[in-house]
Parts: sequence; structure tokens; C-alpha cells
Amino acid sequence: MQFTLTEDQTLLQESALRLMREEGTLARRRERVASADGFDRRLWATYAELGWLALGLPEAHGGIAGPVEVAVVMEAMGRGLMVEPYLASVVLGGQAVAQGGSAAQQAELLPALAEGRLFLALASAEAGGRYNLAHVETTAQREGAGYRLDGSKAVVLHGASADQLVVAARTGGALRDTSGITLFLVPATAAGISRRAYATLDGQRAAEVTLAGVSVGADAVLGTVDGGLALLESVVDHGLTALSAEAVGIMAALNEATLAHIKTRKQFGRAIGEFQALQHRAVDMYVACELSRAMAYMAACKMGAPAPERAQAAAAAKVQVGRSGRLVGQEAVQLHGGMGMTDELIVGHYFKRLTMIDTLFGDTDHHLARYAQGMTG
Amino acid sequence: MQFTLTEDQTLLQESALRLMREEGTLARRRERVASADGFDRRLWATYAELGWLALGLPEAHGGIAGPVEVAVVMEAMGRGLMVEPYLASVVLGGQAVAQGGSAAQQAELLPALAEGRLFLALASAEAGGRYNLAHVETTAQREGAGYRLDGSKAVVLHGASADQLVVAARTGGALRDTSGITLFLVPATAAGISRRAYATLDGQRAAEVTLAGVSVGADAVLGTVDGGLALLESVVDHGLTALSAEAVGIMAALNEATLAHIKTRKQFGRAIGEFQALQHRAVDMYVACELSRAMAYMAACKMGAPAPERAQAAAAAKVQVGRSGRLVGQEAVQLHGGMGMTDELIVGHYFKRLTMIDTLFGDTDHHLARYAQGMTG
Amino acid sequence: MDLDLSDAERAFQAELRAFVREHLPAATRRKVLGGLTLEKADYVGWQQILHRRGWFPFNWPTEHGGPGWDPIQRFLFEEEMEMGGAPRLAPFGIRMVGPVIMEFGTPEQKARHLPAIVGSDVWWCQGYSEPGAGSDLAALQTRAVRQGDHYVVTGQKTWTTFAHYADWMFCLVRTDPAAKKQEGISFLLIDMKSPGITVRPIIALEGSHEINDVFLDDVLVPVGNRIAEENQGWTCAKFLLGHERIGIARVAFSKQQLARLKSIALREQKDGAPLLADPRFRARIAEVEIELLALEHAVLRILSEEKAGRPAGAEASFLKMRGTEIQQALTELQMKAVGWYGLPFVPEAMHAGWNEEPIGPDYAAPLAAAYFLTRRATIYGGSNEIQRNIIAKAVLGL
Amino acid sequence: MDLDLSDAERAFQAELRAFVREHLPAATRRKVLGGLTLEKADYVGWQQILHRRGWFPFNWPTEHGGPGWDPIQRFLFEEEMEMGGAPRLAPFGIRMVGPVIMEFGTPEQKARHLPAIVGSDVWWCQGYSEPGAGSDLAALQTRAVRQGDHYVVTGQKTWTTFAHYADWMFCLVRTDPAAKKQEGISFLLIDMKSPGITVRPIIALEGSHEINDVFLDDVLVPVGNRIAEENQGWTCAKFLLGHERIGIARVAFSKQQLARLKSIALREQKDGAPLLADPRFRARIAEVEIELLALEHAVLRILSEEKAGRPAGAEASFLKMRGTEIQQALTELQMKAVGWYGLPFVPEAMHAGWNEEPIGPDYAAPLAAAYFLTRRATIYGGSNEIQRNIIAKAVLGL
Repeated sequence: MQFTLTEDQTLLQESALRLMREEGTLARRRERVASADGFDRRLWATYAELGWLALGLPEAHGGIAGPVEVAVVMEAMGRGLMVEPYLASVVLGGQAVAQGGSAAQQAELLPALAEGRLFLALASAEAGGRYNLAHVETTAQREGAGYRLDGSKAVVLHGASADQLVVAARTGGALRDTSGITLFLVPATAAGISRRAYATLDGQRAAEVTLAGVSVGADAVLGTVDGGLALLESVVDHGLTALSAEAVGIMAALNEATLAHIKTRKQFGRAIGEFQALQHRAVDMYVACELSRAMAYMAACKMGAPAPERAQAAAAAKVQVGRSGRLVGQEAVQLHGGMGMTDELIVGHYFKRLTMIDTLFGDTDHHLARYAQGMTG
Repeated sequence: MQFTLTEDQTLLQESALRLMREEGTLARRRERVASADGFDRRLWATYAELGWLALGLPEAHGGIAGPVEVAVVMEAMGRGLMVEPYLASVVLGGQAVAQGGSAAQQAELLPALAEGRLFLALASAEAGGRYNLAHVETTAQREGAGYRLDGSKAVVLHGASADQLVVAARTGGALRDTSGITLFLVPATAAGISRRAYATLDGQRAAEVTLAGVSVGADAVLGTVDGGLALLESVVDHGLTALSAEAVGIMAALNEATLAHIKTRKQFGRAIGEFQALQHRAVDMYVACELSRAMAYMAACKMGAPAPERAQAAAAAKVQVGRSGRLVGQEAVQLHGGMGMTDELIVGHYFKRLTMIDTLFGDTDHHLARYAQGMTG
Repeated sequence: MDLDLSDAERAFQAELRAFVREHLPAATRRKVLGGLTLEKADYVGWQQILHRRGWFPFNWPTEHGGPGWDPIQRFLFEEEMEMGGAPRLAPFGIRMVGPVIMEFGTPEQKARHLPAIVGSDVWWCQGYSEPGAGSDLAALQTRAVRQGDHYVVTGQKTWTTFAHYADWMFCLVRTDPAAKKQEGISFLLIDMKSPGITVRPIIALEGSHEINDVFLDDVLVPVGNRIAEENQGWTCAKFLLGHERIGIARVAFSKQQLARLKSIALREQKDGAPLLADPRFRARIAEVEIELLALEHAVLRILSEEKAGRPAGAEASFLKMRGTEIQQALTELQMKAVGWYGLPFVPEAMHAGWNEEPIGPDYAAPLAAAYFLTRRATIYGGSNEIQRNIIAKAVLGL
Repeated sequence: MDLDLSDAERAFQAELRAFVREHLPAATRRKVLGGLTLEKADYVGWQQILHRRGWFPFNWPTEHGGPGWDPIQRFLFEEEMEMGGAPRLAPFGIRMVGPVIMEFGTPEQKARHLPAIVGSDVWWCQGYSEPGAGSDLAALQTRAVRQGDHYVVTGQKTWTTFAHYADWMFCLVRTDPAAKKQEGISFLLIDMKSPGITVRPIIALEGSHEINDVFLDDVLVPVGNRIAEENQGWTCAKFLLGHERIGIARVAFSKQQLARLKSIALREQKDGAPLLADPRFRARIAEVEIELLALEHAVLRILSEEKAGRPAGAEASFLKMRGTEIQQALTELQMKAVGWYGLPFVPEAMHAGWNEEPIGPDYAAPLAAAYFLTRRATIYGGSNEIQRNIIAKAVLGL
């Protein structure tokens, strides 16, 4: 049992933090957010060079390391408030292929992903389905040797810049049945696909994706036919864990900014950080971040565990991060006073991202209910 | 619309507070708690003289005033941390007779109650039934012209000193059916009744009551046969409202004691009340009490409203008082430091009573769920 | 003690309700109830309609052109306005500078400024906060130096809501830098068209423009625009602060938001049923509804006391604290209710004129932005930390 | 980073588990798992059993008779003890005065006192708090005046846990009243049989007797019983405070309480089903379970760092804060779980010898009392307010 980073992990962390210090300024962020894709392809190439795009993927296809390293990078990206599709493409897309892909699919896609030549996106959610992964109305009907896909997918993260979409569709069963779901790899430019791209409140990008009679071959199936839910759950658990680590980085950055602010901001003749009520609140923010970090890395360590254990760990981490993130985000803004409410300070941008992380793939209440259901005893 | 006390109500409040200042010392309390009945019959006679035992009862049978006056008295009793069976006998027992009793029952019982010659107790809860008023396993089977009662009743408040018990029993329907419940007035010394008396953690008294083949006449029925649940709900709502008012009195007393403590207790060279973190917590305690008071009197005003409105008001008050009381009680003990943890200071006794009030007739979670269910929209 | 409305109060309520239903412009109502961006004309137009009915400024005494209502009537008025979808009445003229002028103004000042507020001829803004003077308002640095019949004012005000709409600003300035903090301050009325004033927009967190920096560079202000004596401005400031603290509780606004939350939760689906039927989400709504109920009755207690001639003091600060916390809880639940569709951010969708198909349900677009916007409620108007300090000192004697 | 136990750790854990199962007296286990009152003999007897196995004091190095375990092994030990129903090991000897003597004691002091702790020959208590010195420990007033080879000690200690069991007390006393607060304090070991010592029970809120006042009236203490130099007692006090802050998190204890909570909720009924199946109550348990999981992994992070030679500083204070808050949440839920049967209070039912039929379910009797008892967790051992002050200052630099 060893709950500290290895030497390699520490080196990775240091290099990631170094890059984030350079790239994580509000000015750089504004440029990226305003760009056509909503992110910086040059920076993406840097990620590839650093090997980050290969993290957590199978070694046979150019991958290295695992979920703990992904967490290390995501925590740093949280600090840097990055907007690149790392979660969407490498974690969600990459894990879908790594865990569900055939040897051929892996050989085709993973090296390209790791080298930064390929972008993936996960099209799982649907309007009206809320956070239930089994709520799949999109259909995949047999059509010759392949399938014909029809339906709509909601809030596909970085869906417009993706080359291939991982689409959850129903090959059998009724609307919320746990069986009958299949994942498909669909070229984003396939006939019948339309994508409506938009920005999200936290400066990221997403798209509504409509599939109208999209034909794919049988080799587009990722994992087993009708058995896609288990794969999807695992992929999303990896995503939740990565998001938890990102949230930890944001909390740490917000705490630093808030401490710096209350140590220098003077009111009533002294730094407001000398007021005990604010001190105690700053302590609670610190504790919230520490507990979240412990949970994010615990979950990362559990990503290889059997499904029930993995699911509980991911849910627990999301709950912890949701609660802590709410506290830290709201308090950071409050303690910054008026400045925290403006677009001009990075604090507000951190707060928005932290808030949206709680929404992604299920909020605190959702994962608390999920954890409670899976709880032993 | 007028949310202030009338002149008469203000006079009642002043006289009640005056009496409580005299009687509400820890030394007097200890005597009462240690006595055989667990309360002071001399004080009960004073209550009768003051007219308190007639509050909320019909004027035709010697009653006066209504739920607001009951709340005024209960709030004062909270401050005085009284242990007399006012809730058990006058509010719960009295309302059961006042709302459900025939003219003959009322004429027989209410004057005696108002004059302090009669004690009633409500035997509604059962082991395994938690807070569900419809969970009635005790049976009342027809036997000649009357009924035969069998079953067990849990935690009957002041059950051992009562002369008559108001017993909820099942005349029809299955275990948790809403119909089929009937209330009976049963002499506490009737053959087949055994009572096991005990003290409760908050210095009050209660009893486990067993009914084994207890025969009563048809004239023992209170209200309508099979339709007792609606009556029981109304009686308990009056009880919840009275308890809410009592809790407000306790909170006010705890806040006073805590303020006095933190203004005088010196640590680090100054009164601990000068530390801003404690000041802000004291403010939250103050606000919690004010909101509870508003809700307790709101509920008192609603006791005559149609059942759904009355129920929502009582549930809302109990939720508010449960949350506020938890905060005030826990913080009062915490801010008193070690002293708050001893039997020697009245603070701990207030805290215990406030805690137990949350349990009585359904805790915060129970009434929140009840309120949510009844909520419009 | 009696919670039921009297017959007269009930009739009054019906009259208010009918008036809003009939006279509130439909376009304005749609914007308010849909959470969309309002224009200046929406606010002013509605004020003028109310004025024609004799109800604006609703909180003023008859001698100055108000209806002369008692506190309960004002409470009912606000409730009907909110529930009917009327825009919030900007407080700067009618709740802030107006009462200060009534209390401290000269006859000339009253004659000049009060009718202009009544007639909605001017829009006021509040020049209080400065970069170095937020919670510690008395630390303000904006200087006003007397030169003959004028003050020359130089400094910077910030967080100035609707300064870009404003014709006039009431302003705290330092007239005696040698005096103790609170003692060297004066209260000036400044024409926003004066040379030397620059308004710079501050874009809020969620992208909206309501607040501004106001730079004052050798702005000439006639001495006749000073309210009360020189260096007595803090008295005006305190009066204003104590005034209408109860209104900031915004019970009626929160009731309207609660109704909106329920309507959203009824339309959102969870596992094939309305989200509103989900026990956990329903309990969350119930929690806030109970909190709001408690606040409402705390407000009613204080208003009843006020009506009986016992106006509240500092204890009313808690109404602002709780009121803003409840506003935040409600916007947070609205955002939570729409799940994934809290994410999309299409600024154009916030404007009534936008005609494209919405992303997700049409009610979803403004919700996350409203959550972020509402975070300011506990910061502005005397932060909740300051309110706690006030209660600790003035009510609890700490 | 790796959360799995190594093979060696797993074997160690199995050995611990088997030992508790086989050697813990059944009567003691019943009391612990039933929440009943323990006698001194229960504690001491178990310590001696552990000692015979070489595991007591479990946290001591081999040179002083401990097993010399690393932080992870100590964590596993505490977990197996709690889950197996072993009584808590009183901290006064093994966690408090023992380490102080090891660090600061003379060879004679070590030889005299350490083996007596190892052999459970003496019971220690802690003479720190005074009526006027709680959170502000350094304000203590108990005077020790040098007279030849002795100090004459006069004063009052309070909240002294198990003083009525104790043979010895370690005590902070003021030896130089003229010096600055922290600088005139010495650390004395006092034989509780010394003339002039009176122990007065303090009955706690819920009726139990664990804490006491200790009055010292001209008590003669040999100078040889002073640890470290005169007026250097604060150094010892700080050392002790920093030592084993992690242990106060009591993760293993809370795990055991969590298991107990679930077992109670499984037996309690709500509407014909186990309370444990009620979604709301289940979610409440899940909340605390997640909080405990986070605490456990925060502890493991810090222990791993310690094992790697980087012991924690003040940041470990948050483990005490969170640990005690979680203990309180668990006892509160246990009390809530039994509903009405939290009310009955039969003091005799807290003792293992009581043979009457319980009122309500047998597990219910001690629950409310345990809730009240546990409120002290956030007050004692450096209140959580003090822990926050420590973190603010030492970790956050505020």
C-alpha cells in the first residue's frame, strides 16, 4: 500500500505544472476560447510530444501508464484551466476504444490518437435522459451486414471537432433497458450526421448531434452487440475520475488565488485575511480540496478494479468533488467580493468550470444516489 | 393580516415568562425530575389557576383561546425547561377530546382537564411503526356492545401518570391502511392494561403500554369508527405546533446563555465573543431562532385551516425547528466548551430536550418528506 | 395574531392582480418570466404605466406623489408585481436617493428631483463603492474640493449598476481628508452628462453588462447639489442603508422563482417521469420552499411591527442575508434541474429578439447564467459578512 | 501509487484479525460492540493480553518495548482492533506521556516510567486544562513553587478524563509567574496518591462519569519528577500536541460505528421494510460513508508520506477536525435510526450486568447517550476552532 506518487509520476506532475504555468494565463485562454475550434492545436501537438495523449492506453498500441497518470495530468490541466478536448478525446474516446475496440480498431485508432492526429468524442447523452446512461432512444437497426443509426445526441463534448464519434445506440430492448445498447464508431462526416456546434458556459465546446439514417458496417461496433452499457459505464467512470482530478486542480488554484487576495486586500485598516471568520472559511476550503485530492487519486487507483468497486469509487469521488467544488467555488467568489463576479479575473472562470464539472455525467445528487444504491450492507 | 400578538396574548406571554423565571432554575428542575411522577403537581395547580390548562379547548366546556395562546405558553415553558405533561395531557389529550369527543365525553372530561383534576395521554406510536401514524397493529375487536383491545403502544408520553389513555386501535383494514383506525378513551387502570414507566433522556417521563384483552364500551370511541386517522393527524399537528413553540423558547434561552458565556469567557486575553468566527456563528444561531419563531406562530395560526393546509404548516414548522434546533443546540454546547458537556449547566439539559423534540412525532427528514409530498406544483 | 387577509386587503390584492394582467406589456412580461435580458425601455415604460395609475413610486407617501400605502400593502404590491411578471423596479431613485432627498433635501432639491423620479424622467445610479472601499465603505477616496460655488470631484466609483443608463448619480465623496473616516464625507448629486465622467462597462462572470466603473476626472458639481451639510454625508448613507433593508429580502421575487423552478421540474424528465416527482429533487425544492416560508413570515412579523409603529432596526439585516441565500438556492436548483442543458451558452438566446431554435428546452438557456449572476446577491448591497457583523454588534451586543 | 495491500501487509492483517478473534475476552467484546459501559479492568486486561503478544504499546519503537511498526502497520492494527470489538487503548500513557518521556526524559525517568506503561502497571491521566485555561492552554494558573528538592503544587485541573482510575498524572504547571505566558511553564509527573490531591467527578450531560476536576492543594512533587528543564514545559506540550494528531482521526473507530449504524438500520423497520432500504436514510448513510472514505484516504496519504520519511506538520490538524465531525454524524444517525426509542433513558441498561428486558430494541438503549457523549469530540483535545486556527496560521499563512 503506497499512497504517494512514484518518481516517474512526480516528474510527470512537475513537467505538467510547468507547462500549465506558461499556458494557463487568462490572456492565452481568451485566445483559445475565441478560436474557431475553441482550443489550441499547437498545444495539442505539445501534449502529444509529451506523451500525454497516450496515457492510459494499451502499450501494444503506443499507450503508456494508466489512470493515476491521467489524474496527474488532469489535475494540472485544472490548474491551467485548459480547454483542449483531453477528456473528450483521450479519456472518453480513448478508453472506449482501448476497452471495447477490436485489435483492428485499436491498431487503426490508438496510435493516431496518441500522436494527436485523431479526435474522438463520446455521444452518449440524450435529451430527456438526464444522467441515466441506459436512456438510449437512438436506434441502430440491422441493415444488410451493417446498421442504420437514427436519433439525436445531446451535449456531445467537443463533438464538432471530432473525427469519429462513439455513439450509444439501441440494438434491442426498450428505452431504459440495461441490455440492448451497443456502442458504434461513426465517422463524424458520415452521410446523415448533422452537428450543431456551440460554446458552453465554461468556455468549452459541445455539439448537438443528429443521426438520420447513418449507415455503418458491422465493424463499426465497439465491444459487444447489446452489451454496450457495461463498456459505457466503465468509460464514463474513467471520465468521472479524470474530471475529479481536474476539479482538484481548479480548487487548488482557487484556494491559492483566494489566499493571495485575502492576504493583500485591505478593509477596515487590515488585510481581510486577518479576520477570523474568513480564516476559518479559508481552512474549510483547504480541507475540501485535500479531501477531494485523496478521493480523486483513490478513484484513479480503483479504475482497474471489478465493476462494482470501480463504480463506487468513481461515484464517491464525484460526490466529494461536487460538494467540495461547490464550497470552494462559491466561497472563492464570495471572498473575492465584487472582483470575483467579473469576467476580468480568472477566479470567475475557474468557478464556472468547477460548476459545470458537477453537471457533467451526473451531479452530486445523482452519484450520491448511485453510491447509496451500490453500497454494501 | 396581523402578525403581532394581541394585547391579551402579550399579557399572557408576560405572566408566563414571569412564572418561568421563578420556576425555571436548574435546582427546581432537578427536584421535579427526581420526584415520583417526574413533575410538580403544585405547579400544575398553578397552571390551572392561570387558565393554561383550558387553552385551546372549546368554550362550551370551560375552554378559552386557541393555538396561538398555546404556542405562547409552550414557548415560555421551553424557556423554563418544564417537565409537566402539558403537551401530553392538555395539547394531545385535550385536542383529541375537543376535536373528537361527543358532547357527553367533552362535558365529562374537559372541565376536569381544565381544572387540573384529570391527566390524559396519547398512545399512538407502536414499535416498528416509526413515525407513520397509520401503522396501527393494536386491534379493537367488537365484543358485545363494546370492544376488546389488544396490542402494545410505544413511548407514551407521561403514560404512567395519566388517568385516561387515548388509544389508536385498528377496527378494520390492514396494518398501514389509512382507514380502519379508531381512537378510544381507555381508563388507564382498566383490567388488562399494564404500563412500564421510565424516564427519558430529556428528563421527562414515558411508558410502554400493553393492552391485553381490555374491554371498553361503545361510548369509549372518540370520533368516528374507522375514521380515526384524520382526527389523530389533526391532534398530532397541534402537538407538532406546540412542540415547535417550545423549541423556540429553548433556542432563545440557549442563545441568551451562549451570548452571556462568550461575552464573559476570556481566552487569549479577551472575551471569546470578540472573535469574529464566533460572532458570525452566534448570528446564525440568532437567525435560526427568529425563523423558527416565525414558523411556529405561522403554524399556530394555521391550526384551524383545512387539513392539507394545516398539515403543511405543521410539517414546515417541525422541519424549520428541527434544523434550527440542531444548529442552535450543537453550537451552544460547542461554544460553551467543556462546560456545555456537563450535567451541571442547564445548557446541556436544554440541548437534550431540543434534540428529543426533533424525535417526537417525526424527525426533520420525516416531516420534510411529508411536506414534499403535500407540496403543490 | 391572524394570517388571513382582511376583506379590504383582499380587494386591494385583486385590484393589483387585475391591473398587472391588463396593463403590463406582453413583451416585457415574456422577458421577465423567461429570464431574458431587459432593456431600459422595459423598466421605464412599466414605471410610467404604474405612475399613471398613481402607484409609482409605490413606497412613497402621498405628499411626494406616492400612494401612501402601509407596509402590508407594499408587500402585497411587490408580490403581485413579481407573480404577474412585471420587471423589478430599479431601487436607485425610489428606494435610495428619493427617501434621502425627502429626509435631508432642501425645498429646492425636493422640487427639482422628486417629481423627476415620480415621472421617471431621470434614471439614477449609486456612486458608493470604490476599488479600495467595498465592505469598508467609509474608506472611500473620491475627493471633492470646494472651488467657489462648485466641488471639483476626482476619483473612481465601481460596481455601479446601470451607470450606462443613468442621468444622475448620487455619490459619496470625501470633502475633508483630515477628518476621521466617516466624518469627512459628503453626499453629492452628480449630473452624469458633466464633463469629466467616463463610464466603463464591467462584463460580469456570465457575460452580462449591468455594472460599470465610473471615472470622475475634475468633474464640476454645483454646491447646491450637496445633500445635507458638508461632511455630513455619512448620516445620509446610514439612513439609506437602514431604509428598505426589508425589501432586499425579495420574498416575492423568490416566490416567483420557486414557481418557475417547479414549472421547469415538471417539464424535465427523469427516468420517464417528471423530475418534480423524483423524491430527492422534490425534497430539495421543499427545503427551499420551507426556508422561503420562514423568511416570508419573518418579514410579515417585522412589517406588522412596523405597521404598529415599531419599525425594525438592525435585526432586519438577517432578512437580506436569508433572502439572498434563498435566491441563490433557487437559481442553483433551476440550473440543476436542466442537467446537461445547463452547459450550452448562446448569448444571443438571452435576448427576446433571437429567433433560432433553442439548444435544449427553451427555458434552459438563461438558467446557468442566472445562477452565476445571482452569486453577487450575497456580495452587493452590504455583503452578508457585513450583515453578520451588523447583527453581531447592534443586535447581539458582541 | 497503489492502494492494494502487499502480501506481507495482508498476512499481517490476517494475523491481527485472528489474534483479536481468539484472545479478546468475550465479555469485553460484547460491551464494546453493544456500546455499554467499560470498566477499568476491561481496558487493562486487554492491554496486558496485547503486551504478552508484544503488541503493546503498539505505537512504540522496539527499544522501549513496542513492536516497532511502520505507520501503515499501525493503521492496520487500529483497524483490526476496532472491527474486532476491542476497547480503545487509553492514549494517556502510550500516546501522550510515554513519547514525551522518550524524547525529553532522563535515563532514570525512562527506566522508571516506560516499563510501567508497557506492563500496564500504571494508569496515567492528563493534567492540562484548567477552569480558566481551555482553548488557551498557556493561560494555566496552577502554581508550582520550588522548596528544596520538591515543588509545592497548588491549583485546579479540569476535564481530566479517567482521573479516578489514574495512578499518575502528567501535568503542566506554572513555575515562573513573571515570565511570558508560554515561558514559565514546567511539565511535572505527579503521583495521584500524593497528599493534597482531590478528585471530584464531573457528571456529563448524558449521565456518565469519565471526567473529573482534580484539585491540588500544596501537593509535594519531587524535583526529579520534572520532565525537561524548569520552564521548558511548553516544549513538551507542543511535542505532545503534534504527536499522533493523525490517530485522533479515529478512522477505524468510525468504520466500526458505520458498520453498527448499518446493522441497526437493517433491523429497524420503516413502512414494512428495513430502514436501510429507505432511499433517504440510505443516502444519509452514504454521505457519511463517502466522507469517511475521503478521510481514510487523506490519512493514508499522510501515513504514506510519513513512511517515506516526510512526517506531516500542522496540516494533519484537519484529520482531527474531520474525524470528530464524522464520529458525531455517525452517532447522530444511529440515534435517528431508532426513532422513538432514542428517548428512553435507563442508566442501568448501559451496564453489561443489567438483566431486565430492554425498552425497545436492545441496541437502542445507549444510542442517544452516545450521541450526547460524542459532542465532546469537537471540544476536547484542542477544539476544532483551535485546529482551524492552527491550520490558518501554520498551513495557510494567515
